[in-house]
Amino acid sequence: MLELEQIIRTVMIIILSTVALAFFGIFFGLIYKGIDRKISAHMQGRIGPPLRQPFRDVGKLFTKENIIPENAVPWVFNLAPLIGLVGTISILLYLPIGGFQPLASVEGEIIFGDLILILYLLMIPSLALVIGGFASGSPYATVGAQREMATMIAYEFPLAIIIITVAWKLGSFAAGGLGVENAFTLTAITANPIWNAVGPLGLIGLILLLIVLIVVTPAELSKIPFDAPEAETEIGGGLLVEYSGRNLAMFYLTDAVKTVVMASIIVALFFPYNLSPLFGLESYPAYIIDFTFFLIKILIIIIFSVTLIRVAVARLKIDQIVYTYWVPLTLIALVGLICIMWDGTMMESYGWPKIAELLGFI
Amino acid sequence: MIYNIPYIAVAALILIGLYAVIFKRNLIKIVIGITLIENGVNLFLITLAFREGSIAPIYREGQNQIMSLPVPHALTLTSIVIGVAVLALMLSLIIHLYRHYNTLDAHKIGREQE
Amino acid sequence: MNIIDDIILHSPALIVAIPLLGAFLTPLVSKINDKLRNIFVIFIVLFTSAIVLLLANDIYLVCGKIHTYVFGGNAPITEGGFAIRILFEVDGLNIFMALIATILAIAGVIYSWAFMKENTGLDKYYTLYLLMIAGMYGMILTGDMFNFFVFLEITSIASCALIAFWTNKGKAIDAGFKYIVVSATGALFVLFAIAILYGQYNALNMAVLASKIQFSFLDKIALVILISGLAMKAGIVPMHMWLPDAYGRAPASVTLILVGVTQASLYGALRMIFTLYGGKLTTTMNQIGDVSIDLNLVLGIFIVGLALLTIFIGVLMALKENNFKRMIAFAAVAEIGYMILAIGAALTTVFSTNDAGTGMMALKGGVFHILNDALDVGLLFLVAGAIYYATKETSLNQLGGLARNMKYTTIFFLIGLLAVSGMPPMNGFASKLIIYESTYQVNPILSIIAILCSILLLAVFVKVFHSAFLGPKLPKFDNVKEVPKSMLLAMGIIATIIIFIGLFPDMVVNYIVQPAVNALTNNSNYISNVIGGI
Amino acid sequence: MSGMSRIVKTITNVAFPIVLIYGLYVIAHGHLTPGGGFQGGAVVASGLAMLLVAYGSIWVIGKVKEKQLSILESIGAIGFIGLAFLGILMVFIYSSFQGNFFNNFLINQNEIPLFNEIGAGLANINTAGVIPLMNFAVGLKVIAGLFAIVLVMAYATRIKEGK
Repeated sequence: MLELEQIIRTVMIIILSTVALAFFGIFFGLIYKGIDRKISAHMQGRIGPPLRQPFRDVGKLFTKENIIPENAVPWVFNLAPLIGLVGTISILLYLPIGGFQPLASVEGEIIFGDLILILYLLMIPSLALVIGGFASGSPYATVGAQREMATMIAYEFPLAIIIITVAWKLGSFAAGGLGVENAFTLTAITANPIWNAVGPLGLIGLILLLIVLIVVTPAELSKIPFDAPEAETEIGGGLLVEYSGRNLAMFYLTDAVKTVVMASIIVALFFPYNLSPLFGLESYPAYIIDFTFFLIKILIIIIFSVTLIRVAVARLKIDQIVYTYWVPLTLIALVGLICIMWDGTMMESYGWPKIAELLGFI
Repeated sequence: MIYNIPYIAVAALILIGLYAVIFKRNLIKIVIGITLIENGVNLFLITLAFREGSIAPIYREGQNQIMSLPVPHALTLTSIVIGVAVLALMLSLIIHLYRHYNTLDAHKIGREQE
Repeated sequence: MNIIDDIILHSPALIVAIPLLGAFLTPLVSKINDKLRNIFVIFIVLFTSAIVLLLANDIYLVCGKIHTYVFGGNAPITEGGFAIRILFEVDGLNIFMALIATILAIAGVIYSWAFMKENTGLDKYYTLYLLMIAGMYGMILTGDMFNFFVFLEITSIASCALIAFWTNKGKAIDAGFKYIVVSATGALFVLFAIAILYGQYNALNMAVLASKIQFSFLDKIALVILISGLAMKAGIVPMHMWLPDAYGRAPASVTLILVGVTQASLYGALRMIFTLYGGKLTTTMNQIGDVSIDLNLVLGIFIVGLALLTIFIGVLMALKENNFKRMIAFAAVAEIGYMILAIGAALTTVFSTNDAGTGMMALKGGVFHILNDALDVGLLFLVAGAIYYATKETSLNQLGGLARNMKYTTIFFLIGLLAVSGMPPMNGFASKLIIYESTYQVNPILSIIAILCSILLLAVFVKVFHSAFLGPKLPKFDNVKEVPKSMLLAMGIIATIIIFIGLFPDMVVNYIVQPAVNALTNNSNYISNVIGGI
Repeated sequence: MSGMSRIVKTITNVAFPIVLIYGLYVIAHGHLTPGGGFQGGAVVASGLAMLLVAYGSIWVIGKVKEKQLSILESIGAIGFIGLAFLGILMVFIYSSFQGNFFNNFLINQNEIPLFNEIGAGLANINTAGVIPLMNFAVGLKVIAGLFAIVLVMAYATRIKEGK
C-alpha cells in the first residue's frame, strides 16, 4: 500500500506543480506585458496604463459573450485557443526555471526537456492561431493565418540553425566539442554553459547566434515589426479578427505565457548562470535568490528583444519578413555556425585556447 | 575470348534495353526494351550454368557425365514465367491506354486536365 | 506438441501461404455471395495477423532469437553442404517489418469494404489485394535472394494491376504503366545482381552468401545494381517519378498497401547493405594512389546525398501540388528521404570503432521512422480516400468546408497532419527527434535541413487542412455525409496506434525497434543461425 | 476477330491435338525432363491461342467463358498451395510425421501403397512424390491463365474494331 501512496503523492506533486507553473507563467506573463506597455509608453512620451491593466483586460474578456461567426467551423474555432494555451503552458514543464530543474525531467534518465521538442512545442501555439484563423472563415483571418504560416516557416530556419549549433558544440566529440551526453536536453545545456566551450572565433559565432535569436523572438511572439499576421491597421487584427470573449482571452494569455517561455529559452541557452554559487548559498535562500535573478534576466531579455525593437521599428510587409529571415538572418546564423565549426578546428589543430580558460573561469 | 561473347551479348542486351526504356517514346518500344533487359539477364543466368562439355541436366541421361548446373536453369524458367506475366500486364495496359488516348506516344498520355 | 506450438513452428510459411491460398479461394467464394467474400477476406487477413503476432511474441520473448524455416525439408543445408533449399529467416528486423505490414493489411482490408463497394470486379480486386499482401509478407520474411526477387515481382504485378484498377480513368492506367515499367526494370536489376552474386559464390541464401562474400570488384558492382534496383522500387529521387502517379491514382486502400510495399523494398536495401555486405563493409578500404578511402563512408555519404535530394524534392513538389493525393504522395517521398538520411548517416559511423553510438542511434531513428512513416502516410491516404468517397473530388481547389460534415475524418486528418510533419505528441516526432539528434553528429547541416523540411511539410498540410476542411460552406457539399463506419474504423485503428506510439515511444523503441537494429548490425548471428551446423 | 480461311482452320484441326498432347506430355514428365507445369501449360495455351486465331474470338467465346477459365485457374493454384499445405497437415494423419511447408510427403512413404509399389526405377513416372501432382496443378493454372489473357486481349481488340 505504501507504493500506491507514493504514486498518489508523486502524481499530486506533479499536478500541483503543473498548476503552480501555469499560474507562474500566466501571472508573470501578464506582469511583463504590463511592464512592456509601461516602458514603451514612456519611450513614446506617454504615461501608459498601470501595471495591472493586462489582468483587467483578461478579466473583462472572460465576462464577455463568446461569439461564433456564421462562416466558422464551430468545434475547430473553439478548440484552437484551448490548444494554444495548453501547448504553451506545457512548454514551461520542460524549462528550467531559476534554480529548479525542468518538471518533466525524470531522475537518472533525462530524455525530456529536449530543445527540439521545445522547438516543436513552440509551433503549437502558432499552429493553433493559424488553424483558429482559418476556421473563422473570415477573409481577414485567412490572410492573417497565411501570413502567420509564412512567418513561422521563415523564422524556423535560423532558429533551427541556432539550436543545432549549440547542441552540436556541446555534444559532438569532434572539433573541440565537449562530448556532453544528451546534448539536446536543457538540463545538459544549463549545466555546461556554452560560453565555456568556445575560443575567440567561437565567441564571435555565439554572439552572432545570440543576435539572431533575439531577432527571432519578436516574430515568434508576433510583435512589431513582425506582426504582419495580426496587423490591426491593415487587416483589422488578422487572425484574431473574429475572436471575442473567452476565446480571445485565452489567446491573450497564450501570448503572455509565450513571452515568458521565449525569454526563458534564451536564458537557458545563453545565460544559464545563477547567483547562488557566487554567494555560497544553499537550500531556500538559494532558490529565492536564483528565482529573482531569473526573473530579472527574463525582464532584461524582454525589454531588449520585444520592447525596444517594437517601439523603434515600423511593421514590415510579409515578403520583407520572409526575406529578412531567409536571407540576412539565415546568413548571419550560418556564419555563426561556420565560425563555431572553425573554432573547433583551430582548437584542435593550432591549440587555440578557450576564452573561459584565458579568463580563468574553468 | 570465345567464352566471353555471351557476357558481351548480355551487356549489349541490357544496355540496348535500358536505352529503349529511357529514350523511346513509343510505349510498345518501352515494353520491348524491358523484354530486352529481361532476356539479357536470362542469358546471363544461362551462361552461368554452362560448363564446358556438359549435357543438359536430365537425370536419366546424365548420371555419369558432367551436367550443366540445373539451378540457374530453374531460376531462368521462373524469371521467364514472371516475364510473361509482366509482359501480358504491360500489353493489356497499353491496349487500355490506346483506347483512352488513341496514341502510343508517352508524351501525349496522361496529360489531360481533370 | 499442441496446436499453437505447431503454428508458431510453421508460422513463416503460413504467413505467406494463407493469404496466397485466400487469394485463390476468393474468386470461388465470391461466386456464392459478395458479403461472404468480404468477410472471408477480412478473416484471412486477421488470421494471418494473429499468426504474425504469435511469431512476434515468440521472437521478442528471447533476445536475439531467429526463427528459421526450411521449405520442403528439415535441415537448412543438405548433406553436401549445399544450401539449395528455400529458407525463411525471421529475425528482429523481419518481424518488425511484418508487424508494419500487418497493421496496413488489416486497415486496408477493413477500409476496402465500404470504399470499394460501388465498384465492379471486386473478386479480382480482392484476389489481387491478397496476392499483394502475400507478396509483401514474402519479401519481408524470406531469407533467399531469388525468392526475394520472386516476391518482389509478385507484389509488383499485383500492385500494378490494382493501381490501374479504375480503368475508366486514363491517368490511372498511365500510372499503372509507369509503375510496372519502373518496377520491372528495378526487379530485373535486382535479378542481375543476384545472378552476379550467384555466379561468384554459388549460393542464393542470404546467410550463406553473407558468410562467403569477399567484397571483390564484382561484388561492388552487384551492390550498386542492387541498391539502384531497390531504390527504384522504394521511390528514392531520382527514381521517384512513378510514385506520385501511382500513389495518387490508385484507390486509397491500394495506396495503403503500396506504402507497405515501398517500405518492404527499403527493407530489402537495408538487408542487402547491412546483412549481406555488412561484415565486409566494416573493414573495407580502397587504395587510390596514396590515399585509402573508407568505402563504408563513401556509401554512407552517397546515400545521405540522395536522402537530402529526396527530402528537398519531395517537399518542394508537395508545396506546389494541387491534387490532394499526389501531394500526400510527394510528402511520402520526403518521408522516405528521412529514413535513408538516417540510414546513410548510420552507415558513415556505425561500423567505426570509436563512434558507433551515433550510428546505432541514427539507425534506430531510421528503422523507427519506417514504422511511423507507414502509419502516418497511410492514414493521410485513407483520409484522402474518404474525402474522395464522400465528394468524388481530389483537387484542392474544388474542396472546402468539409469539417462541418465530416467531423471524424477531420480529426483523423489532423492527427495524420501532426504526425507526418513530426509534431509532438505524435509518433512522427519521436522518430524524427532521434534522426535529428543523431545526424547532427555527422554534420549539423543535415539536422538543420531535416528540421526545416519537416516544418515546410507542416505548412503544406496546414494549407491542405485549410482548403479542404475549413473555410466557408460550399453549397455543392451540403449533402456530404460522414463516411461509412468501416472506413472510420480503419482510420481509427491507425490513428490509435499513431497516438499510442507518440505517447510511449520509449516502449516501442525498446521492445520493437531495438531488436530490429540489433539484427541489422549483428549479421554474424544471422549467418550462424543457418550455417552454424556445419 | 472473325475466323480465318478454311486452310488455316484445317491445319489447325490437324495440329491442335498434337500440340495438346505434346503439352500434356511436357507437364506429365516435368520432374524427369526439362519442362514442367509452366512450359507444358504454355505449349497447351499456345495451341489454344492457335485455335483462337484460326476460328476467331467470337467462336471461342461461345465455347469458353472467361469466368470458367478463372475458376479453373483458381483450382490450379489452390491445388498447388494445397499440396504444399499437405506437407504440414500430414502431421494429423501420421503422428510420427515431421513435415514442413512444401514437404514432399509422398516420397519414401511406406504408408501409402500407391506410391510405394510402382516407381522403383530411376526415372519412372511416380518417383518424385508430389512434384508431378504440383506440375499438374501448375499446368492447369498456366493453361487457364494464359488462355484467359489471350482471350481477353483478343476480345478487347474486337471491341476496338467495332468502335
